[in-house]
Amino acid sequence: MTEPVSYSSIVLTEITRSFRKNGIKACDNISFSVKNGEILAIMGENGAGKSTLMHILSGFMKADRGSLVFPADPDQNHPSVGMIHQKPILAGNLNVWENIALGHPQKSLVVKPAELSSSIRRIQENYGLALDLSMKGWELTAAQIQRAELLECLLLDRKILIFDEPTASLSEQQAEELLLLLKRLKGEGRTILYITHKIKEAYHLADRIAVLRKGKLKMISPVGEISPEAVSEAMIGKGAEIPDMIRKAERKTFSEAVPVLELKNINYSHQGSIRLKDLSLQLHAGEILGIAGIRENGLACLEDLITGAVRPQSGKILLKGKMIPYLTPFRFRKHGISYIPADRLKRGASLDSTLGENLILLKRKLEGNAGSYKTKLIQWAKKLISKGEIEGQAEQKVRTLSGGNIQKMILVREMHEAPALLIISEPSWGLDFSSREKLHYQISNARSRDAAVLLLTTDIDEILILSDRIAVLTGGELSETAPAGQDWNRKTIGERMTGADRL
Amino acid sequence: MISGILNNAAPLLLAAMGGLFTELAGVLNIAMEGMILTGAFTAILVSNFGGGLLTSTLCAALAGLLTAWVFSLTSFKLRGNIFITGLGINILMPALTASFSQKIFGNQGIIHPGSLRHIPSTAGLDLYTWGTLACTGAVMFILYRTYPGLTLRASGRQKDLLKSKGISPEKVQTAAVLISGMMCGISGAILSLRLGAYVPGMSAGKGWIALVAIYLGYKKIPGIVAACIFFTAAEAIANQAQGILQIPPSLILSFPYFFTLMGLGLFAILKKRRQ
Amino acid sequence: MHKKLTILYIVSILTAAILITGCKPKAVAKENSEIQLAVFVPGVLAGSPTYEMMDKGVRKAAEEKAAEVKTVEGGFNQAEWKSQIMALASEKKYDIIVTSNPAMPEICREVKKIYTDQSFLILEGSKIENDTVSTFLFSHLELAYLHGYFAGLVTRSEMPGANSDLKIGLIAGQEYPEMNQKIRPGYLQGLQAAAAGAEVDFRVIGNWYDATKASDLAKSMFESGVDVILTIAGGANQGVISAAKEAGKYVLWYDADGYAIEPGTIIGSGIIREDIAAYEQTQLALRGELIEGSSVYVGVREGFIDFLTESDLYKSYVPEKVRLAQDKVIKQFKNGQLQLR
Amino acid sequence: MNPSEKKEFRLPPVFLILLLCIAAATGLILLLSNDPAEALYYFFPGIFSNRLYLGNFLNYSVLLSLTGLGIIIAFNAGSFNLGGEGQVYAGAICAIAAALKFPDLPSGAGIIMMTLCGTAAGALLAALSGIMKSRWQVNELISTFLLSAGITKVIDYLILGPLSNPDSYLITTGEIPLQYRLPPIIPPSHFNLSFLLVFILIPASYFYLHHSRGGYELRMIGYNREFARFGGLNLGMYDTAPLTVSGALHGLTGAIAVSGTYFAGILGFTFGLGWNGIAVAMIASRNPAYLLPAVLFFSWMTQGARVAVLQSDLSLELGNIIQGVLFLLISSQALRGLQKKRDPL
Repeated sequence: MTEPVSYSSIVLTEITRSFRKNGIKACDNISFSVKNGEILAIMGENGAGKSTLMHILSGFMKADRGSLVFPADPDQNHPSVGMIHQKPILAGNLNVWENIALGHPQKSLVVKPAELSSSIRRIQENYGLALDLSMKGWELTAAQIQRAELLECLLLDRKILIFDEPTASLSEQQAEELLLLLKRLKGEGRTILYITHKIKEAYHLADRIAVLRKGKLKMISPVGEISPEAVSEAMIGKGAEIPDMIRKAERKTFSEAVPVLELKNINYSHQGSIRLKDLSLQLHAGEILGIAGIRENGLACLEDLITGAVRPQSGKILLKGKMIPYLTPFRFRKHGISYIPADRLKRGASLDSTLGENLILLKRKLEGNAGSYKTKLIQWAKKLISKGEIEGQAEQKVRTLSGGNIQKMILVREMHEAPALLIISEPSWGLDFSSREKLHYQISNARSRDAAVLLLTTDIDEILILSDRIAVLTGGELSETAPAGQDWNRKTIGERMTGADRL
Repeated sequence: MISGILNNAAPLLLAAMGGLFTELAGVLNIAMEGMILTGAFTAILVSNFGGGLLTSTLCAALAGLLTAWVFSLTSFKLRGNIFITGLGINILMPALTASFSQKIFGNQGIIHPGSLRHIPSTAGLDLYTWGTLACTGAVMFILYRTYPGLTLRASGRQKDLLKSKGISPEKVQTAAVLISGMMCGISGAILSLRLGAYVPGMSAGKGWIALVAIYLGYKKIPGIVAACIFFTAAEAIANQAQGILQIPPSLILSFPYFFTLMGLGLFAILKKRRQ
Repeated sequence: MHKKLTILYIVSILTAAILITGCKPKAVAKENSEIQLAVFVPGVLAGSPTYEMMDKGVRKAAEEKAAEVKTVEGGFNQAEWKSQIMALASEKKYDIIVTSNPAMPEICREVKKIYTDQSFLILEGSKIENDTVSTFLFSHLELAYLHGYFAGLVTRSEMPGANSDLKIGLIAGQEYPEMNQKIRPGYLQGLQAAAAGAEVDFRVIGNWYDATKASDLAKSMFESGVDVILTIAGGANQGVISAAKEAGKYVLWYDADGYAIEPGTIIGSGIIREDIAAYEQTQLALRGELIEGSSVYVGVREGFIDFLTESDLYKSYVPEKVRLAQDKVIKQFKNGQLQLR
Repeated sequence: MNPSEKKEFRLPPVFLILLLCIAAATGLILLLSNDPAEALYYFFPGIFSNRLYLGNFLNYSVLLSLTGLGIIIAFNAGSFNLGGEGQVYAGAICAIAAALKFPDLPSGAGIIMMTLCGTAAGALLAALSGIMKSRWQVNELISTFLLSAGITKVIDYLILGPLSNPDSYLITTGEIPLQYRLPPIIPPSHFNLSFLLVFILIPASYFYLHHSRGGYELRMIGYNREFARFGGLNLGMYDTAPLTVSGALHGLTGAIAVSGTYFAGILGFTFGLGWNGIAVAMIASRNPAYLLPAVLFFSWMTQGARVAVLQSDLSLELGNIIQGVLFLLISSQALRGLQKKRDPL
């Protein structure tokens, strides 16, 4: 692993970084180098230390120990590294070009909007990155934010680009476009570090694959010299088997009884633009209805609508046949509905409260005779912590938990009481193989217990694995609902989703 | 009448512009009151020792800056609670100026230099009002058309964003506090130089009202300008009303606050309706 | 969590204990032979000529008898005054507490109920039956009358700042009993005597320091036809002066020589001789001749209240006709023809 | 410093900051006073030197505890009550108005009536802001402040006009009947039985916030509004209720300030209780459990300054300088050496 330094664009030597709070080493003695103009896929489960390593590379964090050298760059000041974050960071009150300008090298104090916009536009045309520059940050979807970050990196002509799971929030079509773009960027001589869970993507794209596990570099090898099995073994460890991706769970025929959730002719528009058009759907007990779509194309809006965060201009929402004239999150929860939001950190968790307090949210009335509410709360939390296999203490602040554990926490909270209706949005965002497997198992289990499950996702595989019936949402319009099976496959869903993808 | 209101709104607007910097940086700046008073005192002090308008104003800005520096030091470097340190500045500065005044003039109260300095004016608006208007334009330009301005507007409460761009949020906040200190200092100078005297407590809640104006204007410059003018106009009307209406004068004093509150409420209701 | 708490509590208590025991009480009680006086200023000394005069008077008398004086400023919050006086009395080392404000007698009487040995001398205070504190009262009615009369003369005059409207102004920091019961009526009465049918525009700032607001109020009054304003607004007086100067109008200064503050703008000034009162009464007290519960009520005739007409500035800015008329009414007070109590 | 060292340093830092504040005050006194020994004596142990000072210190602590508690409760629900001043004042004036209107009730009934009226007045004022917040998303920071500033002027008017006592030269209302006054425990100070309220309300609030379901829900909203909202909590209620309780506690403070300390409404007599309440709430890190020590320390410093101003050569300004410097230092996390922190605003 010791290439001549002159060919390398990054050389890492014994990079170590531990977290003060728990003393766990997120990066443990990692050494490798990246060649000029190569795509290196960096793989690993949640909490393997990928993000920390990338933060160190981009200069966002400092390593406790070890050295980081950019041979091509005399300043050594991370200037040539650009990062496209997984959790997008962007100022909501600024519009796109202002956000891009933020990172611009500041030769002068004064911003020249015309000049800047025209150079951004040039890059847009060059790389085919369509984006309305005058949109405000808060209006952007995850995919658009990603595009904005990429534009910024290209404008600055970053030679080293780091992508942190860029396809996680993209549709199939968008993802493919992105991968093509990456190849083109490579062709221009840029070095690309690509973090991903998806083995397929890594093989499709990368020259080499590096695998991290528990902060250590497990392997780094050219793609041609290693089998996918070996990669996954390096990621998950020996002995663990990769379960069959597509679980052929028993598909029930749902009853013709009153639907648990019914939407009738919903119309919703926001600031003049129509977001949902004449949308109707029925969801019965014991089935999983998968709605595939792109977040910005109505999926996020549908999520808000069903949970009562926004109100439709017209149409009816019925729960168990009963009309709810004025749905709010409060009333929505009162009907005992479980909800796993796409936005886990804001809607799904309170980072500054304890794990116990987060777990108790839906179960505020606690039974048990002895002790105060707090002791009961801790007892209860302990039960759920062990049930959900969360690594954490009841009185630990959630902020100190890893992303995977926060996810587990939300899951066990929402699922343990066998809800009659479960709304899940983007369930496997940021999950590694095994967690994703477990989650899918839990969801199908919930169905077996006669829960009605509404699955909103951009992940076509997920839809195909889980759903009994499938519909596709594009441009605010919902397609016919059809049973999973022959009618729907990757191709048909993908086409549906992207056919209307005008962004 | 209108030029009078504009003139009166100038110190408030200037303080609010300064406060906008801190507010955008996510700092609740309640120390503005103390900074204004410090500026007012310094301006008269310098003026008393022969300083011209410009010198006095600049020294007031400097004094505001110093006050702001103490405020930022205790709030950021020592990581004090911004509310308590702000109150601390508001208690400390009037007392300090009084002690200074005692040392210099042997008098803790009103400082009244021999001659009033004439403040040139055109079209009914004096130099300071024009200055404030120019400054408002400049702030608009800085915030929307310069890189530091963009950074400031982006910072808000998202510290991660700045960190990812390699900017220290603390530095941004400190800079914002220092700028607000300077502007509050000048705001104080306007108050005292126009009057030709320093009166203890003469800021009379302007720092607070500036803060209210920032919120009332939804942290947007046109909104803040409108809020400042609205409040000043309400006060002017109340002043006039004392001479006309048969309502007890003490009661009229409450009107500007209630008018402003009603304005705030109506605006919020309209906004909600529109959604 | 709880452990931390307990320790916190213990720490606070311990710290307190250490300081109580560790800090030795200094020689608090001074030699008893020396006479100790306390001057309590209900407000602040600086910028308040009447309180300065009181302090000066007491100190002058004390110097002659080698007594020691401690001056305490109480600040503007009236609600604190009682506990401050109580605190002074509780030290039991002051032979007499001198203070000045119409509100002080009732406060001191309350305190006297607890600290019965404490003597009080209150300037500007009115007596009640079977009083326990000594009071000394100036006639604000007379002073306000003189101001009102003078203002009436000015508004009727041909002076450059005077207009045809028979309208004069009064600006107060706040409304307070003395203002509503003595100064306003006296001012109006004086005005009517000089210019029958004229009216008073009365406005309130709401505090004693917002000079900018005072200036705005004054401007608004000048615009509505007022040509002379009596201002009783503490620090905010500055605002009235600056507005008047700008508008070329006039200001009356209430209870201390104010001509030099802004020549040509301040054209009339009254005075209350608190220094003389404080000096004489303190002398009495030091000689042991101040009788508990004694009271004095004085006005122009006794020489404790005056409208200052000897100043060169007064003479140069006020036309002779006005001065003569004003002298006449002052003389009437001095020889007892007129008396308002 | 390595992590383990820091942990050992967890407890003493609070002690350190107190010592540091005391040291700063001592330093300033040495610098500013001509007779530092005397000034120091009055500033620190001075309040224990006589019954009056001690009683005043305790009495002020009682009032401050209640307003501080009000701030803490609202703050835990994510509401910042900046209108404490007006709420205390309103509570006080309503208590007085009630007492003057019905002067002939028996002692107990009268005191209860005054207390209820005061509490209701404060609660009503804050509830208004709460309703505006929950219905129209009007920022409570501003609405409480504006409402308080406005109502203060109205009350000033009431004291000057309709409620004024024509027999007094103070700007004051009439005095409340004798039987409505809480008897002092440490005469001649006004320290009275209302201190029991502190020993009931602080533990009760602590228990409520940290050991009950309602308190749990309330804190969740303070921590993360969105999370609480989608967890099915009734935000409307929690935007209104905690603010209302906060206002009620301020109103209560006003009422007992009248029945226990002032007996009449002198213009601006409750000034400072609101602001200082916020300060102690911040020092106590918004936890009722830390409130009492915070209040005692704060009250000791402020009352000490007052005694020192009265009895030594420290002037009003010097007292304020010392107090201002204490404010600048007292909440410093860096000086406390605590690593953990969360932005309060």
